[in-house]
Amino acid sequence: MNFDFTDDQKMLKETAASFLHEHAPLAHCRAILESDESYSARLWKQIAELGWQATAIPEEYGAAGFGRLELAMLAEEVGRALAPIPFVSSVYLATEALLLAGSDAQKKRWLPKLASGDAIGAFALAERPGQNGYTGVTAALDGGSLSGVKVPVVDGDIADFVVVAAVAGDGPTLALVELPSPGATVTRLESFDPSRSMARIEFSGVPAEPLGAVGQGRALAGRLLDRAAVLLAFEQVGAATRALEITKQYTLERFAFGRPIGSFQAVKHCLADRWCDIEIGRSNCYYGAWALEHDAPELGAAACLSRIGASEALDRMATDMIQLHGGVGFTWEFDCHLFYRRAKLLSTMLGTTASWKHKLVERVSAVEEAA
Amino acid sequence: MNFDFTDDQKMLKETAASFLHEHAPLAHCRAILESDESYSARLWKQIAELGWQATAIPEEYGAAGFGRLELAMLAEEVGRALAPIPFVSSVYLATEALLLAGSDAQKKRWLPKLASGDAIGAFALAERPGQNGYTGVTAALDGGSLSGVKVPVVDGDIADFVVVAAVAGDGPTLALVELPSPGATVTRLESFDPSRSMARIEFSGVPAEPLGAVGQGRALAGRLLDRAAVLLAFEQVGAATRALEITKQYTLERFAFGRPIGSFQAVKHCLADRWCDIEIGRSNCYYGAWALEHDAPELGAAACLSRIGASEALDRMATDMIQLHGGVGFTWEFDCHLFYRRAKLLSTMLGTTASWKHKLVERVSAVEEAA
Amino acid sequence: MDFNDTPEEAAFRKEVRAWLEQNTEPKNPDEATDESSDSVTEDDVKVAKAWQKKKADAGWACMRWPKEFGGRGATSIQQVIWNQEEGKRKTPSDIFGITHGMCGPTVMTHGTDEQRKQWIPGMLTGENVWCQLFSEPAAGSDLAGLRMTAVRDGDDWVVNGQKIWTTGAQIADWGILVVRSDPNVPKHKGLTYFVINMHAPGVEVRPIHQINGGRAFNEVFFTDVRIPDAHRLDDVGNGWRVALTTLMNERASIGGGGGGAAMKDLIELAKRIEIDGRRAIDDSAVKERLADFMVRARGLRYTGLRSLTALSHGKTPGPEASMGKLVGAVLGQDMAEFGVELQGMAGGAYDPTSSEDGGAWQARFLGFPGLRIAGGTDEVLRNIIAERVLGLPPEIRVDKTVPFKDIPTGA
Amino acid sequence: MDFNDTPEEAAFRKEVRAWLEQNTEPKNPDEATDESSDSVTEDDVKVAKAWQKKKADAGWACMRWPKEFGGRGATSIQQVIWNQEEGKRKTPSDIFGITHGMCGPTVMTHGTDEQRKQWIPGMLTGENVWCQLFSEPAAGSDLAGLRMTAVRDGDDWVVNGQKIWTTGAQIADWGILVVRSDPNVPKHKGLTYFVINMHAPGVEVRPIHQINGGRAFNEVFFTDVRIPDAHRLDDVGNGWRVALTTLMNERASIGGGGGGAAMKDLIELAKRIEIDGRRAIDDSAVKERLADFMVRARGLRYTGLRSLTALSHGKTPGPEASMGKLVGAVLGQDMAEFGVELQGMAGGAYDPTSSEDGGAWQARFLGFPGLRIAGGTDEVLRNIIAERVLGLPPEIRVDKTVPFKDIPTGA
Repeated sequence: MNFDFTDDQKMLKETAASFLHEHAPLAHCRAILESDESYSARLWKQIAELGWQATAIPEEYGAAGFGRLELAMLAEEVGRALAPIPFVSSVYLATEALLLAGSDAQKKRWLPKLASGDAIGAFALAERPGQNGYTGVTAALDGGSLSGVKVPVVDGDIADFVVVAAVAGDGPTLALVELPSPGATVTRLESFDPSRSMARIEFSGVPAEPLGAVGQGRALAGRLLDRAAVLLAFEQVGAATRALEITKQYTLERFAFGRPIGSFQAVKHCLADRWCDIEIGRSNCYYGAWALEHDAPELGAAACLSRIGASEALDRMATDMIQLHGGVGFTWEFDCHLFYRRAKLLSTMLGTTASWKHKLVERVSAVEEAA
Repeated sequence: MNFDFTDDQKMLKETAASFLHEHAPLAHCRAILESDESYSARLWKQIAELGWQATAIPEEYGAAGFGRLELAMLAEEVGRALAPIPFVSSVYLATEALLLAGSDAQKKRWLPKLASGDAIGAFALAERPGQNGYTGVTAALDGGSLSGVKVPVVDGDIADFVVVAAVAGDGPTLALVELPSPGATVTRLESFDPSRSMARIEFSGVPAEPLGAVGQGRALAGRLLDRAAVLLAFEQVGAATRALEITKQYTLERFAFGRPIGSFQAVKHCLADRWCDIEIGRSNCYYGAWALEHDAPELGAAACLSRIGASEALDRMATDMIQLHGGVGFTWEFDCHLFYRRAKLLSTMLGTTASWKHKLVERVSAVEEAA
Repeated sequence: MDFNDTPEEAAFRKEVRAWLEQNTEPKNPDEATDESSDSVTEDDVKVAKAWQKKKADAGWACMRWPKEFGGRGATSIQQVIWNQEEGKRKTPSDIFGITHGMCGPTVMTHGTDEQRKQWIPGMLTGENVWCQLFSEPAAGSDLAGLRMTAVRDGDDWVVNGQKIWTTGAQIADWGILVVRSDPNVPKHKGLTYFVINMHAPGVEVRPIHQINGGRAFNEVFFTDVRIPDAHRLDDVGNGWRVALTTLMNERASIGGGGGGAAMKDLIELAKRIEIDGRRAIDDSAVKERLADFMVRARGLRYTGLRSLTALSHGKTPGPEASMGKLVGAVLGQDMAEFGVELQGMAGGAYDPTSSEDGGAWQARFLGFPGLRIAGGTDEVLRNIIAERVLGLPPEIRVDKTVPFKDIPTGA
Repeated sequence: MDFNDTPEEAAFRKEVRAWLEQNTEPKNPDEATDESSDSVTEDDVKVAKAWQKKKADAGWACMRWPKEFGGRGATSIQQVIWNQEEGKRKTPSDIFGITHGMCGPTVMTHGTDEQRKQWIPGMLTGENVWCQLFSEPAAGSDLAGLRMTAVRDGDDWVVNGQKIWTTGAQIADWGILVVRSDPNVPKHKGLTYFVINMHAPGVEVRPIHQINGGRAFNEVFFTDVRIPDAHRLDDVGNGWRVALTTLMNERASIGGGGGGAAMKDLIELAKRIEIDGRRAIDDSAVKERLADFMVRARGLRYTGLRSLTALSHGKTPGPEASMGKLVGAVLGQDMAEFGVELQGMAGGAYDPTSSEDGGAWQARFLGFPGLRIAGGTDEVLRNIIAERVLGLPPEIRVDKTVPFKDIPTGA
């Protein structure tokens, strides 16, 4: 029994933590949020130098050749820092899509650039509010040409290429599109969390090639979302843990009625519940990481468990963070809203918690593998 | 604006409260629960003398000719007392069924006896676990003869007649069946709340006549359940209020760490939330009572609102009642389990809270009458 | 039990309607209610003051106030009828809520005759807008822990310190102010209550930037501001008692939030959004969430009607206001969050061009956390309900009997 | 990160399995787990004692105990491996949980050499069953508020009073007991800890009738029961410190509840039940409830695996046990309630002939309220997590420094 990360993996995590502590304090997230910048190009470059984007990319593409467990450790720290970078889009989604389904040529073309941080990739699925998966996709891939509108595409305004969920003659098919491209119109959208950008992309006969087998787009997108969900869940757990720490500290320092507010049961019990949520989420994430690393048949269920546990832990923690800070928690100057915004962006961007709950039961009930 | 009961109605309620305080303390509920008796025949007779069963029956059938508002006031007190009597089955269901759909002959035959408490009626819908409405009914009414199995039928073991949800050649049809009858086999079942009895009834070609129009059974049952739901909701609010009072008193008297446990925020906030639930439930019940009394088009939605609000208020209060009593709350000798049992019996017997939530949204969304 | 006016109420409503129809336009029912409570412009203030003057001239201003103060000694239900009818008309934004709801009653109850004469008429006619200066950075839920000081200097008091969360400070002419005049006695005993001229030298108002971008509240800084002793309300050291008078009215006036208009919008949204090719509203989990919201929203509405009935019968409503605020604010946040979630993967966008209802759900989701705090946090309200409604014992207090300066502050 | 044994663990597991396969039958996997924890019969006791003797003779009993006390100085992970393997076999019901989990370690830590020699061997070989006599009617969550008295009389102590919630008192030969030996000092200082012979005159055991019909707990009454001073553990007045040793082990041993077997049953139920002609499990609201349960149940299971890993690495697990108990008991009650509700209008029946799974969901729904209280209420566990894990300050205490007899009791 070894249901834990190795000492090396933990060391990597600690190194990442110190780096981000120094180079990406919450003030950095805030700076991007308050600026017109879509992301922190400086931080993106710095972590590229550390090889973070390359973590799960095989050595043959000039990368580190670590695995998903190492990536999960980094994800947790990226989450803790609310790092204003396209890590989810480029690393968990675009890179994984290429690893999962890319042709040799596609891999050779993009993986080295992704590994070095010179290219940013994104994943474009949704076309209208309400979507949580492939159903509803109408973007058409026809003879190497893509038409349709994708909205919102997280990090779409800064992406060098996009993996697009489309429909070809033979059925759902993922398409790879380079940006900028003639016929592709990218419009930046307001984001609920302006430290993470998003765009509307209109494709009008844009050159595109299939990524993975034609007709297999739905299945591939499903697998891709599962993989990204596990890694993103570590980000969420990281962010929730940080929010809990900040809130706890505040309740120790804030006095009312002659005592720290952290001595009132209403506050204590709330934080105890949030701690339980986070630990439940974290433990499910460990299972997700195990399934991801081993590409185990349990990954389908494990991804759901990680995603649901982590999304709920962070959504609740971010909400209670404001509440337990009282009035100042509602001010722009305090960091609570950074967490509140990020929480909702993350818990919706790969599909809502409810949609993952549906998936979980459908999958578990299908394999009769229940408790 | 007069969104309240009249002074006369409140007076009736107070009189009922004193009567039940004297004649139906919780010990009486417990006595029936611990005995082999299905209900308190003594209490049933006493309230018949006071005319309670006759409250909403018109004067022409020898009854009081009050209305549903008076009945709602009594229901709240019956709920407070956890009275071990078939009030729901006989008064809200069987009597209302006759008033709603009975022929002159049926009314003349049964209403006077119902009014005097000499007859007990019941309503039989479910045939198997999972049912919350007419769907799934297979009991067949064919040429004056009924066949099928109904389980569970609350108060079915003590009923003099049963209104049975059945299917005739022309569609869903309610049937009126007298008990005992040749071919009707009544078997008492264990109840989750043994102070309220239930039975399995097997009908094998039992003489039966339609109640209301043939083919209209589903619509009639729906209207009947709505009417009963409002009245039962008052019972639930009454029981929840009593449970809150008892629990509050306990937390004032029980000391731990040198102070009453009711001074701890965990306890105070829990009880404050339950009080809010109950008041939300009560206010929705008022609306239900108004709609019921005026047979308003809003009754469909109002019944759902009353039912949901009251069921949730009592279910939660009964659960927290045990929790806040601590260890003794889990002992047979304390009254907490009387509330816990009754709560679950009541919140399932007309269909679960979830099923009423579905109905509410379907109805509101159908009439575009939303907020 | 019915929803109709009594004959007297109906007659009064008719009279109100007639006047309003002559003096206002009807409101467009489809117009979205602005729940972001953003700051008002100078023009808004002018228009609002003119409308108040017009009402005062016609005898409709502050109707419940006694006739001697310019009111008409109306009943509570009459005031409610006025509000209902005025609410149906297009009228300027209300900037006098605090002036009339809190400041007026406090001056009337605790002021001298002279003070009443000085200030009440200007409130009534809309000449002056007032604000309430109570909360401080270190005194929120624990209001009596406030630290801003007042020191006697001849016929004046000199006040120094800071207030926060002051609605309308930037447009106010006068303010009601509680300060610590004696730190050597227990906290509730060392407070004194003043009326302060917001245009006095040394008063500086800075808007607070909220997480939802709004600036409805202010910080107010006081540097050696002089207040004549004649502007003190009630005795020195009696400030807490006066403040309670003010607070009694506050929570009632902040009220519900949540329900109403948003419920209708949410149902519409659930009809419009498709989940896997089906309308969201046909999904049973969506139904259960919507039903839960409806039960709470309607429960609050009918609780309000029960209060109205009590008013109509001349009774004082009970502690429902605390429940309305507690349940309503949480409900509003829950509904907003659900409105965001219904949008699925697009929930994280907050763009007028791509988000449903122009981003209104995201806006509400950013706004409601504030409503769960302003005017009493959830936790304070649960304490109030537990103690005042249910009669449970207060918290153990370590700060009630020691001199204020000795109370632990963590600093 | 993998779920496999290390080579050493695998070797040990093989050894364990070999012995168990020789000495026991495999368990029928479909056999329902009895969660009602009802009382055991005299025959059960005999069989359980014989099984314990057999294990002891083969060197498998109390493996983690030091060799000097008859154990084998095994690691924690070895004990877990034993438990896992034993759990797969058909074995007598475990009546020694408290004996070995709490009483043994306490005697070992605080007993004299003589006391250890007197009591430890009988625990190990199954000759004696022990029980724990701590809680009192007026001392539950506030255990240190206990009132049962001990008065010195020559070489004996005379104890009087009542204990409650004593599991297994009716079958116990010995008990560990905390009593108040001095009411004139603060509550935590006036306690003394004894070992008591449950067959001594004056000890009377009465089963407690639970709301679910079970009788797993007892009240124990003591009337002038004499305990030799030689049976005192540790110093007079040092009882609280000894009790803490015992308690440290209790919460871990009560553990999760909730998840596991019931989850599988609930999914099966949702597949079997039809809602409006469709399988319940195809209803999205049902899915969301089930998924919520799964996330909690699995989260607890994987938290357990993380603890096991820590054990396997020779570390002491953290405060996960409190979380397991808190989350697990609430989860169990939620799942039970949902199992009842899935049955719709039939939920209120509790009859083996008509209820799903023979009424098991109703039975669980009646049983879990007890699990949310026994071994620390939800509220106590949240305090423990807040204080010991998060480092938040303890409650303000009014009872820590005054003499016990002066603490308010409400009586």
